[in-house]
Amino acid sequence: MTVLTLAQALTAAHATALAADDSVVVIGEDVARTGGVFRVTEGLLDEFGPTRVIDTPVAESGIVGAAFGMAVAGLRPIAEIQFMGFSTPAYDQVVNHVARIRNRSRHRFTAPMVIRIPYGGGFGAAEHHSESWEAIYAHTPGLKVVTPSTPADAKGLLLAAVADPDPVIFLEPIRLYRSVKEEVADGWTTVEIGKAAIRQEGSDVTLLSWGAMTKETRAAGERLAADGISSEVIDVRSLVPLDADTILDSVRKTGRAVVVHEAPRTAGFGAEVSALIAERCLYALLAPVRRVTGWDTVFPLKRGEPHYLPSIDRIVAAARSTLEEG
Amino acid sequence: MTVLTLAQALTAAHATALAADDSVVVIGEDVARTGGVFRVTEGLLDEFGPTRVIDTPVAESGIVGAAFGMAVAGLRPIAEIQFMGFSTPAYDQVVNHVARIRNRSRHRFTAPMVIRIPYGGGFGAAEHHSESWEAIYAHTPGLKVVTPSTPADAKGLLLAAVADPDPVIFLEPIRLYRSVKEEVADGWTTVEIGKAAIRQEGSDVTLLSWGAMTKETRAAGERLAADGISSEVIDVRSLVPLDADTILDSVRKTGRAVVVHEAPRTAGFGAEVSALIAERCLYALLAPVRRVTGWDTVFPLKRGEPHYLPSIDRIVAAARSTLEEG
Amino acid sequence: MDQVLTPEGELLRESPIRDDLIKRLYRAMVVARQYDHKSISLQRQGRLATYAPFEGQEGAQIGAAAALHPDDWMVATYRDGAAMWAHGFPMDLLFLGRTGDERGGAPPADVPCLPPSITVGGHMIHAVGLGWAARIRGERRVALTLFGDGATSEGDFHEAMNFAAVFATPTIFFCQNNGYAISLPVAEQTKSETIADKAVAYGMPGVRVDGNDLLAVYEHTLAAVNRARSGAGPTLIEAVTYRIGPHTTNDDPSRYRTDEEEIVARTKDPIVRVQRYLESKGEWTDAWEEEISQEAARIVDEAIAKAEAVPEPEVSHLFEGMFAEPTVQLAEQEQWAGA
Amino acid sequence: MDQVLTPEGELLRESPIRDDLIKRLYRAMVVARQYDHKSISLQRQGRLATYAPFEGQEGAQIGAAAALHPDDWMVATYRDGAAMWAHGFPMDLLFLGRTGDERGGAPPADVPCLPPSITVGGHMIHAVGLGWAARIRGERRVALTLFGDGATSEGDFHEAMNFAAVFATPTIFFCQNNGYAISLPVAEQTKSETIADKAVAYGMPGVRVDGNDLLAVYEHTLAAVNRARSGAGPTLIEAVTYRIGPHTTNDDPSRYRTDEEEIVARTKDPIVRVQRYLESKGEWTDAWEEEISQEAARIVDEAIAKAEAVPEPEVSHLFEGMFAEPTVQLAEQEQWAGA
Ligand SMILES: Cc1ncc(C[n+]2csc(CCOP(=O)(O)OP(=O)(O)O)c2C)c(N)n1
Ligand SMILES: Cc1ncc(C[n+]2csc(CCOP(=O)(O)OP(=O)(O)O)c2C)c(N)n1
Ligand SMILES: [Mg+2]
Ligand SMILES: [Mg+2]
Repeated sequence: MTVLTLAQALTAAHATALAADDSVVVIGEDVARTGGVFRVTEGLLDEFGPTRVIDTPVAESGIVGAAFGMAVAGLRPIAEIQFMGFSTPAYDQVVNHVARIRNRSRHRFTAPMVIRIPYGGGFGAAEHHSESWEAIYAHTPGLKVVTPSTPADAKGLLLAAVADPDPVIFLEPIRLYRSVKEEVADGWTTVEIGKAAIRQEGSDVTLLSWGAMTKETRAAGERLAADGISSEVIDVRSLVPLDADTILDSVRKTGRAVVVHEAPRTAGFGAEVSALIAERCLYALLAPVRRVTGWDTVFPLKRGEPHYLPSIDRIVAAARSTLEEG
Repeated sequence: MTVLTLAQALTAAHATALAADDSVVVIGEDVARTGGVFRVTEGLLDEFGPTRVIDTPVAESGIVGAAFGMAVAGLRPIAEIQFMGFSTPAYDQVVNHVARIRNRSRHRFTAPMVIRIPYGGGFGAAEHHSESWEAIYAHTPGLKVVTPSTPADAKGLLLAAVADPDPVIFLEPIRLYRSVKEEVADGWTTVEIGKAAIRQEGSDVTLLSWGAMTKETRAAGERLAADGISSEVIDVRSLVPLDADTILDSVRKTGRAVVVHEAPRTAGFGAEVSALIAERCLYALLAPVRRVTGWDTVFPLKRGEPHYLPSIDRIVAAARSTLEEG
Repeated sequence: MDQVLTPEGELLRESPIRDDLIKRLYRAMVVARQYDHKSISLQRQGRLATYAPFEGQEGAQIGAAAALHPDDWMVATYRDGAAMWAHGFPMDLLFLGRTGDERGGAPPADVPCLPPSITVGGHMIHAVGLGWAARIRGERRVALTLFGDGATSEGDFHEAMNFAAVFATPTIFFCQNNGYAISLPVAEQTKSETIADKAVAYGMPGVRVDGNDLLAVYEHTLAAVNRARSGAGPTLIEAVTYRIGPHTTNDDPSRYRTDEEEIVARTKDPIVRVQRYLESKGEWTDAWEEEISQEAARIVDEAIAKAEAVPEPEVSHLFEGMFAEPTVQLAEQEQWAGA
Repeated sequence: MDQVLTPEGELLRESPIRDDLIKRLYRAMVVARQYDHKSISLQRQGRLATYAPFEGQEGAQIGAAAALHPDDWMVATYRDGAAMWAHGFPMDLLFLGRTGDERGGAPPADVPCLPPSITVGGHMIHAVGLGWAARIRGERRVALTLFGDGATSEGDFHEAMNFAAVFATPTIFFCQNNGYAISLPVAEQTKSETIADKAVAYGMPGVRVDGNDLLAVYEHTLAAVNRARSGAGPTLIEAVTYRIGPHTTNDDPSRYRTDEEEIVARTKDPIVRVQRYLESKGEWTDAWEEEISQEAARIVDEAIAKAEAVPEPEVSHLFEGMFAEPTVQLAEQEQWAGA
C-alpha cells in the first residue's frame, strides 16, 4: 500500500500496465516528454521508452484512429485526450469506429482500448477546459464509460479498463487529481467496471453523483447528518454499464433521491438516472427525484464559475426539499 | 395551399427562403447538381445559381465551419449534412464554435444558421445511414433542436429556423420524406420553435414522440382508441427549447405517459422527458412513465431492422401496462 | 502518369511481371466484373440493398491487392469488393453484407481485411495504426488502405497521412481517383495538380499511375509495399481510373456527367487491354475466355447461394455483437425484444 | 526563407516600407511586449488566469496585422494578443478575457476580430467562411487567420486550406511557426520540408518568411492581402519565429528544450533588429525609446485598470449570452441560480 493522490494513482496504474503487458502503449499529446498537462504519465517515457510512450502531433482524430488500428492489431493502447473540450475532433472515430468494430465484424475484430479524458471544471480554466460530456459517450452503444473519484478507484478502474476486451471511455475528474490522498494497493489491482460504490449508508435520502461532484455530494451528506438527516451517498462510478441494482435498492429504502452532476441539465446523464428511478420504483418514491446540475449554459470562465457548479448548499437544499415534500 | 410531401415542403421552404432573403445560401455535399441524396434541394441551383447553392468537397467540418464563418459575417446559411452518421466529423465545429460564439462574444458575434440533418432508420440502409443522435445535440447549450413530422411543419419549422437569430439543428425524418402528403401554405409561413403539437386529444394516457416515430405513435393511439382507450398523442417537435407546459399539462390530465424514440435507450432524449414528467408531476402519475425506444445497440443493417425499431405493438403494450398498473 | 500497358494492349516498357501472373490477375478481373454485374442485377431484384459498382476499377483493385502478402492488412471501402475478395475476403460474405447483414463483416481468422468502411475518410488512419502495431510487435506486415478521390478532402486523410509520415508506419495509401465524389468532379474537390502531389505536404513519396493499367498499378504498389516492409515508411499512390457505373444503385449520373464522357472512359477498359496484350503474346484464346468466364459465373453463383442460405437474423443478432459480455442493460433489453 | 532585415539590423534589399511606418510598428512592438511581460507578472500575482506569452513573436504579429485594412477580418488564437490589439481589439478586453470573463470577447462593433480561438485548428475555416461571405456580399474585405505550427496537424487545417483554394476565398493563412506545439518540436509534427510546402497540396501559393523580420512579414502579408482582395484567392504564409517564453504560465520548457536553444533564439529578437535599423538611419534615440516605453507603460496600465474595474459577473451573466431570447428552461434555471 502507498499513499497516493488520484493523479499519482493513475501514474502508478500506467506503470503497472506497461510493465505487466507488452501490448500496452500510451499515446497522446505531450504525454511522453512532459508527462502530460497533468503529469499523469510522468516518468513513463524514461521507464518504457518512446516506442511505447508516444508523443503525437496535435490531432485527436489521428490519436484515437491510430490507437484504434493498434487495438484491432492486438495492442492495448491507452490514448489520452488533453481535455474533454478537445475530444470532439475524435468523436467520429469513437462513435463510428471504436464503438462499432466488434458489432460490424461479429467479434472478428475488436478494439480493446482506453481513451482517457480529463474532464470537469472548478479550476478557473480557459474555455473548453471544463466540459463534462459524459452523456454523449454514455449514449453511444458499444462504449463503457467510467469515472473514478478516489485514488484507489482511479488505479483499479484504469487497470480494469486496460484489461477490458472492449473500449472504455475513462473520465478523470480534474478537480480531484490532487485534492484527495489515500492508500492504494501496489501492483496489479482492479475495481470491477459496472459497480457503484456506497460511500455512506443512510436511510432518509439517496444522494447520487460521479466524478468531481462526489466531493460536494459527500460534504452535503455530512451537512445533512449534522441536522439528523441520514443520507445514503452513492458514487455511481460506472455510467455504462450502470449499476441499477445498487441505485434502485437504495432508493427503495430511502424513498428519496437527489442526482448531482456538473454537466448541463437537459439530456444530461442525470436524466437517465432520474428516469430510471421513477420508472422502476415509482411507488417507493416519497418525493420527486431532484436533479442538481450545471445549467444549460456554456461552462463559464473563471469569474462566472461560482455561479455554475452545483454547490453543497444546492445539494443540501434539494435533499431537504425531498424530505419536506414526502 | 399546395399538396406536398415532407421532402417537397422542405424544397419549397428552401426556395421561399432563398427568394425572400439574399443572405440565405445553401451549402453541402451534392446539394446543387443532384439536388441532394433525397432531392430536397432539387432545382435550387438552376433557380438561384452556384453562388448561393454550393456543392462542397466531402468535408463535414469544413461545411459547418465555413457556414459558421458565413453566418458570423451576416449570411444565413443552410448547411446540409448528408446523413446523421456523417455529422460527427462536424461535431467539434457545432459544439465548440457554432453553439458558443454568441456567449463567447456576448452577442457581438452570432451564428444564425441552420444545419439540416436527415436522420433515423427504417429504410434498410447501409451502416451509418440510420442514426438518431438528437440527444447529443439537445445536450449542447446554445443550440435549438427541432424535427418536423408533417409537410406543413417541415416548411414552417425550416423557415422559422432560417429566421431564427440562433443556430438550429434541423432533423429530417428520412422515413417520412415521402410517406405523408398534405396541404402546405404557399410562400413564407412559419411554425413557432418551442411548441409541441397535440395530434390527438385524449384522457387516459399521453403518448409522446418526435420525428419518424410519430407515425407508429399515432397508429398506436388509433389502435388503443379502437379498444376504448383514449390517448393524447403529442408530437414534441421541438426538443430544445422543450415545450414542457404542453407535455406536463397533458400528463397531469391523463396521469400516464409513454415516451417513444428510436434512438438508443440509455441517455436518449426520452430520459429527459421521462425525468421531467416524474419530477414535475409525480403526484399526478397513476403509473410509471414508460419509455419505448431503440435498444442500446448499433442500429442494425436491413435484415435486423425489424427487431430494432419501436413497433406499434410495443407502444400499445407499454400504454396498456400503464393502465393495468394504475 | 505512369503507364506500362496502353489501352490498345501494347507494352510501353519491359514489365517484371511474368505472363502466368498476368493471366491469374486477368482471371481475377473477369471474376470481379461478373461479381459487380451480378450485384447490380440482384439489387434490382431486391435481393441486395444499395450497391456501389466498381466497373472500370478492376485493374486498380486487383493490381493493388496482388502486391500484398496474405498476412498484410487491407482497409478498404464500400466500393472495393474486388480488392477485398482478391485479398481473401469470401465473396459470399461480401454478398451477405450487401443483403444488410452484419455477419458479412466477419472474414475468416486468417484474412486480415477489415469490413468495408462506409464512412468516407475515417478508415485510412486505421491502416496507420495497424501498420504501426505490426512494427511495434516486430512483425513484417504492412497495411494498405484503399480510398477514393473524395476521401482526400476529409480532415482524417490529412491526419492519417501526417501520422504515417511522422511515425514512418508501413502504410500504403492507395487512392482510386475515379473522377467523382458522387456528383462532384475531382477538379472541384481540390486545386492541387494531382492527388499524388498531396504527398509533398507530408514529405512522403507520391506516385501517379494509370489506374486502368493492371501492370503499372501492380508494379508501383509492389514497390510501395516493399518500401514499407523494409521500414522506409509510407507511400501515396494515385491510381487514375473512372467509375463507369453510377455512384450507387440509387444514383443517376446523367445529373452530373455526359454520355460522351462515359463512352470515352469505356475505351480505356482495364480488362480489355490485358486481354489484347495476352492475345498478342498468344496467351489468350476464346476457349480460355469461355472457360474462365464460366468458372467466374460458378464462383459468383455459389457465393450468392451461400449468402442467401444464411437464415434471417434472430433478435439475439442485435445484442450479441455489442460487447464480449453483454451488460445487464443489454441482457434485459434482449428479453424485452424477444417478448 | 525570405529576410529583409538581418538580426543585426542591416537591410538586405530595398524595402518599400517608409520609415515612419516602421517607427509606428516599432512602437507597437514595444507596447505589445510590455503587455506580454505585464500579463505574466499579473498572472503570477493571481490577477490573471493562465496566460500564453508571445515574446519573440511580436514582429510576426504586428507585421501581419499592419497589412490589413481596419474592416478586414482577423481570426486569431490565444497567443495572438499583439496582432489582435494591433487590429483594434481593445487591450482592456484582452486583459478582461484573461481574468476569466466572457465580456473580454466583445470588441466594439467596428472591430472585425473574433475572440481568440482556444481550440487548436477549428478557427481557420472560420476565416474561409468570413472571406467567402464578403465575396458573396460584394464586399472587398479579406480574412486573415493566425495559427501555429501545431495547428497544421489538425484535420481542420486541411479542410480549411482546401475549401479556401477550391472556392478561391479571400483568406490569408498566417502560420507562426514558433518551433513547438507545447512540447513537440516541429520536426516531429510533420515530415514536410517546410510548412509553406503544404500549400502545394492545395494548389495554393505558400511563402516562408523570417517571422522575426517585421519588414519581411509585412511585405509578404501585404502581397497576400492584395492578392486575396483582387479575387486571386488564398495564400499560406509561414512566419518562422520562436516562442521565447513557456507555452503558458503553467508550462516548464526545460522538460523539452535547452537553455542554449533559448539563448540563440534571443539573438534573433524582432524588436532589437528594427531598433538597430532605425538607429543606423538616425531614426532611433534613447530619448524616443524612453518616450515610447513610458507611453507603452501608460497604455498597459490604463488597460489593466479598466479591466479590473469591471465588476464581478452576476448570476445573469451565465444565462444572458446563450440565445437572443432566453428559453423557458434558461429563464427558469436563472431563477433557481439566483435563489
Ligand atoms: C464522412 C462521410 N461523409 C459523407 C458520406 C456520403 N458519401 C458516400 S460515398 C461519398 C463520395 C466519396 O467519393 P470518393 O471518396 O471519391 O469515393 P467513390 O465513391 O468515388 O469510390 C460520399 C460523400 C460518407 N459516406 N461519409
Ligand atoms: C483541438 C485542441 N487540441 C489540443 C489543445 C491543447 N493545446 C493548446 S495549445 C496546443 C499546442 C498548439 O501549438 P501551436 O499550434 O504550434 O500554437 P502555439 O501554442 O505554439 O502558439 C495544444 C495541443 C487545444 N487547445 N485544442
Ligand atoms: Mg471517387
Ligand atoms: Mg507552435
